[in-house]
Amino acid sequence: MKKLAIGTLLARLALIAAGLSALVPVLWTFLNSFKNRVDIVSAVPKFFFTPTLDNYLYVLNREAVAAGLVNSIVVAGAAVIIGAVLGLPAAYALARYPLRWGNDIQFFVLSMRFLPPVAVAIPLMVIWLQLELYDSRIALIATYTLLTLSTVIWLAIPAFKAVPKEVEEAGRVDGYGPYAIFFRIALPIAARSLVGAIAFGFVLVWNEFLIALMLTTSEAKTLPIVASELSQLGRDVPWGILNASVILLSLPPLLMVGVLSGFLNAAFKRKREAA
Amino acid sequence: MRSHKTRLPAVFIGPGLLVLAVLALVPTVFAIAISLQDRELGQADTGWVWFSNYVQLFSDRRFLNSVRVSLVWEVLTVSATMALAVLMGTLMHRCATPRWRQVLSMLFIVPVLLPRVSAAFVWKFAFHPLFGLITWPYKAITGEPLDLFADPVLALLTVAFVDVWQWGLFFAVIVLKLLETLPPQPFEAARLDHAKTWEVYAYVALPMLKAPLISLAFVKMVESLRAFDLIYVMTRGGPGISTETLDMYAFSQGFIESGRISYASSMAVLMMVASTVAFTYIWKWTKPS
Amino acid sequence: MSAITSLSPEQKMSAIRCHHLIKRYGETQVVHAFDLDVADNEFVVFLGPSGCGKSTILRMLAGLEDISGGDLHIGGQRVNDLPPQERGIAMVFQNYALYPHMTVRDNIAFGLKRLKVPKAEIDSRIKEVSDTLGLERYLQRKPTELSGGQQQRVAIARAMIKTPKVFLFDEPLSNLDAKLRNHMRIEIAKLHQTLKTTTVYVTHDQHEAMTLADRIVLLRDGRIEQVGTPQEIFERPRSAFVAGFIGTPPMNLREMAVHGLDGGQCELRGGGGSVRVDARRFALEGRARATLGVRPAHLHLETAKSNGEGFAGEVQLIEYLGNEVLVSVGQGGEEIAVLLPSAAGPRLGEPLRLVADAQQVHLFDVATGASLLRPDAVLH
Amino acid sequence: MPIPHSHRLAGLALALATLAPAALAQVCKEDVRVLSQPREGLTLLEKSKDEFKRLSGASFSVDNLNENDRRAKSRADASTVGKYHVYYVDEANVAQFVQSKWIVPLTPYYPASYDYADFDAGRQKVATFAGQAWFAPLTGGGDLMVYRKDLLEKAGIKPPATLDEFVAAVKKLNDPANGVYGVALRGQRGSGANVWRWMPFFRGYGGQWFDGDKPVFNSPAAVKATQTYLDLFKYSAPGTKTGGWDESTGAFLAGKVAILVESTPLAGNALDPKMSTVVGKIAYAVPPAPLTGGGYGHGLAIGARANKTEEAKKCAGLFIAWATSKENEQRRLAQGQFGELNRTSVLGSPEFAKRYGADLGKALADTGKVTAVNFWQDPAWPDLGDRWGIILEELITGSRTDIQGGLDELDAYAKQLIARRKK
Repeated sequence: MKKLAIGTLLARLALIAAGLSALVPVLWTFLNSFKNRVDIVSAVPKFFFTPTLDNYLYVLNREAVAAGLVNSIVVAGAAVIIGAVLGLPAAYALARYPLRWGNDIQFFVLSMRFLPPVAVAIPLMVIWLQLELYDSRIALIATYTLLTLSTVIWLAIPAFKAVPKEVEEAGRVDGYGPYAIFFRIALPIAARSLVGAIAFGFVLVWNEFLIALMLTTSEAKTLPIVASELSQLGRDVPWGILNASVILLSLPPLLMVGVLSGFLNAAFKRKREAA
Repeated sequence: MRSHKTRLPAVFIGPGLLVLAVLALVPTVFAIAISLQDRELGQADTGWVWFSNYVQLFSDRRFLNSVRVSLVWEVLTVSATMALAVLMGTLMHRCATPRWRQVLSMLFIVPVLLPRVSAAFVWKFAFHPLFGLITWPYKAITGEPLDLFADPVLALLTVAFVDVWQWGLFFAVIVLKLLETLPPQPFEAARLDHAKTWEVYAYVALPMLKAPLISLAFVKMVESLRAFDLIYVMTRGGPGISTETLDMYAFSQGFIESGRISYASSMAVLMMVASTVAFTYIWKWTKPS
Repeated sequence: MSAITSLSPEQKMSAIRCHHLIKRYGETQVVHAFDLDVADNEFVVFLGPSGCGKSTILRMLAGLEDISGGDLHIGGQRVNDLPPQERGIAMVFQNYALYPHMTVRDNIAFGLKRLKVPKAEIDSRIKEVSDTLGLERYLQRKPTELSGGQQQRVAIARAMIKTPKVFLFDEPLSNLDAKLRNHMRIEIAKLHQTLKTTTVYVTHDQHEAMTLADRIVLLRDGRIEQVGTPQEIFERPRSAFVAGFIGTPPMNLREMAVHGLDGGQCELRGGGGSVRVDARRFALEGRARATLGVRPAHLHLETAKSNGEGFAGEVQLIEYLGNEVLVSVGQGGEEIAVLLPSAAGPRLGEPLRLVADAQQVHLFDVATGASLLRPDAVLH
Repeated sequence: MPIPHSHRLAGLALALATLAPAALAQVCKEDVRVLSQPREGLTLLEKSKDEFKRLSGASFSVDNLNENDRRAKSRADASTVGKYHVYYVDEANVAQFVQSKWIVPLTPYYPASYDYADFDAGRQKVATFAGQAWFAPLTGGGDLMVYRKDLLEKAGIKPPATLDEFVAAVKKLNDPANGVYGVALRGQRGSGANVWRWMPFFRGYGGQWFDGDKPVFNSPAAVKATQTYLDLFKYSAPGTKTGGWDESTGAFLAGKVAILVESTPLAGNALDPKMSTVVGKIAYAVPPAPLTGGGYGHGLAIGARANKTEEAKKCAGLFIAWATSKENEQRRLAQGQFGELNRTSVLGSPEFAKRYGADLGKALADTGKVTAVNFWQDPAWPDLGDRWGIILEELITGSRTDIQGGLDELDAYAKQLIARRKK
């Protein structure tokens, strides 16, 4: 009994350590974002200091950051909306209607994820240059639609499959056509999971780096690019500012922790009930 | 199952599939075409050189190195992620109360949601030889700064650590949820058979989860292809070329060092072919149905 | 069936006629030339083991499944190609199939809204229906906040409110616990008495079928095995399959050799037992073997006058049922079940001799399972 | 892009409000977009945005990237869409930018009143290619040997005048136990990083890059230079193996390095108490013989693609002139931004002498004599230099040891470069 208790204790310590590892670096960055440079560049890490909002004020007033923020919101928002508008109906049809090529289409959608981003970005760069759309939000939105669309379809299929078929049949008996059933029954019932799927798509695009790096130079730069540019400043690295912009960049995805953790719970609860 | 032929599937799938196909196939065709030319950024004149880029690749030391680094990276991150996920997931399942599971699950999702750029920066700063939180104890004890990024092997391990930190903890949550879907009876039966706790997991629980765990590993294999962000921010492929993966080298050739986008594209095409073939094969193999 | 003559022409419009209905999935045929007439006001139950095609046929009636062949008429109109809403049917699903994102009121009103029924009328009909089913208090709740029985009532309300020509029930009670199931079954029966709407009801539970049905359609592997009133099905099973499927505890079936005796009698022998039957009741001409069917209730302990016939064996198992015990009596690997009064108090291992009530035995063809009972034979 | 637009409106409003310099205020129609690397002088400029707005009618915004990224990004931008009006170019890529027609000659658009001739002659030389001036310098210079007087005296060592003496001094002064390292070098990859510090050895030992189109750098001089450089790295401060200018000078300014050869701005930084902990303990001299000084110059040039009209080019020219004007250099001097002073009128001013003393002036004058163009003056130089930078980084961090093999590889790469160009 005693041995078991020690084992449990060690296991709990390991879990707590892992939990802290998830949190502490982020918190540390958060703390640093309120520090003056002297407090960051110190030989011994400082936990107590006089906080300052200067870093945030600087970052938010900086045109590049503000422009990056606007670009990120517009680009990620538009790509997610297009992905959802095109992807949710497609996912529904794939989930509900037995199609001859259904499995192949699903695999094709999944295989979008196999494409290395470099392999997509290089030709797209040439294409957008020829269309004179290089370094524009439109080009980035179109490119990101590839990501959001495939992600939304892939994650929404199981969500639609989880809607009881009989409920839709009840809708048919109640006199509704296939489109009305999608909009008035399947969509609202699956809404909660679908929000999770869409949120995943958003996080994916918001965090995307390589494609944005290759398809923008100035006007359409997204926030990750701006942040990475700040982080690569060799000379007199503006650490405080950098920490602040990293926090700013990470905030929207982190706000979705709740949504996504709910999505996971729902996804596995389904499985449990099905089992 | 539908008594009345509806055009809904075509109407619903058509546009999305068309957009996907255009967005995926056009660049693919272009990528192949570009790789057969000798395009360089800023040079208007291009001609067809057919397979000369590909031939050149195989005598390019950096290309061969980057293939090796990419393979090492795949194996390292996938296996370490799965090991961490199974370990942490099992520990949570065995030793944590439901409330703690909830809290830890929330915490463990945080790293994967962080933009990779942020994660890379956060850890790069934590590992900074002079101001880092992690390297500080070493510095305080030995008096020497610890520069992990100056050592070829340590640099790769450090970047891989960040990747495993992001995905391993996230997968641990999924492993936990999977364990929670298992019926309790086999656990109870094994315990009645006097199996030790770890034996229950090793011989009963995890084998029951074989299929979803393989799927998880598959997802990680696909995601490990996206090492670029971490490496770009943390090491730029250095020191030397010891952390230069394929995508990093392709990007370098296309954008950082020279503007040889055709050469870069030939690498990208090889990478695309290799990953598509490999993943299609693995996918069909793991999903026999 | 003669009863329908007294109904008004409008009500007569709700008869169902299935002519050679066929269902195919690709190469496999799951329903084979299904023929059935359901009269107006009739309560018909489709009964059969799972996979017999009963739900498929119901869904074909509803318009949820394509009809691969044959004709389906509802109310005199051929409806093969009509969508569900134009067939004048309403359906209650096994797992209720309530719209989880709507309140109970909206669930019930959803179909009427589609029909653009004026709001005032919707409200009055909801009131009426919810009064009938005792749902007034729950109208503003979501289905997930209701118990299983309440959800089932909502599902019935949703069907009722459309005043359909035909009610279709797809195993509506199988998700409920035993007590609630009894209760709801009685409610459905009462509802039918009040509304008199033509009803087709699918179940795998013979008890539901026997208690609810005007007629039972017993299905097996996509074919009709027997159609008849519950009594007909129980007393005159057309096949060994029907005989074995209907009745609890199930009928004993045993293959035996046929030996002709004097005086219009036959003796069946086999497995260390024998029974004498009236040869005139059965079509036994030229048969060497037949399958004997005898219900456990139609066996009794040997008495003085039972001249040597019967089944001997030892008590292998006793199941206590209350007033009665179900006793398995066996010899040489073959067992026969018998219901005995608890008071008889048999003990394990005790040797017994059982005699069948000759008027109650059934004989079936060994190969086809068809009943050998002559149609004119009198039953007791 | 709503932001520049709103600024444009703001600029317009401001111009209307002040009315006075209305004639000049028409020069710029839109904000000037600058791609640069961090320069204190440019950061200081941002405080004077209003002044530029009054002058030109528009504002400006600067995107900063570190040196390697700035080079990569400016080339990527210039060769594709060219969205930046002003590029920060340097001695190493000016040839590439000129030949690719990514920038236009500066002189026609540089208002005469700003007096281009006032810039240091050496820097003008670096900014000139094919007989024309292409950029206005922001920084530049050569190398200085900077050392800790106190440490050398304590050890009884004369300031080394030759490379042999330098190596000996470094070995002797190296004392990690007390937190002092002999030297600080640059290990980080890049034609402007490790290669930059390596080149004085290479050229000092007599190495040459090319003979016409034929690469000749694969020579004993290169091997010897590399060997010496690697040997010295044993005594280099921690963090410099993958570090560049910041790490190397940072270690010196923190008092951890005894002696080093670095670009001239270090001298000024070492005198600045805001940055330096070794003020008053240092001295300067010319780099030990036979090291040559790495002559360099960085500055602002007019982008060809973003400035489609003559007017736009004039606007960019005005910005460059204003940014490198005498007034702004004086502001930098007042802030102690020694490294970013380029005008003779400022370098020779009494304020400069008062602030930095006569020593520094003399050292700068002396080192001017050994300052040389160490790199290969060719558009393909960044490509070749960066390739060598990677190989050198591998040698320094120990992931490869074969110097000759590295040079052979570079030789093969150079031949490819030449072959591609001939095509």
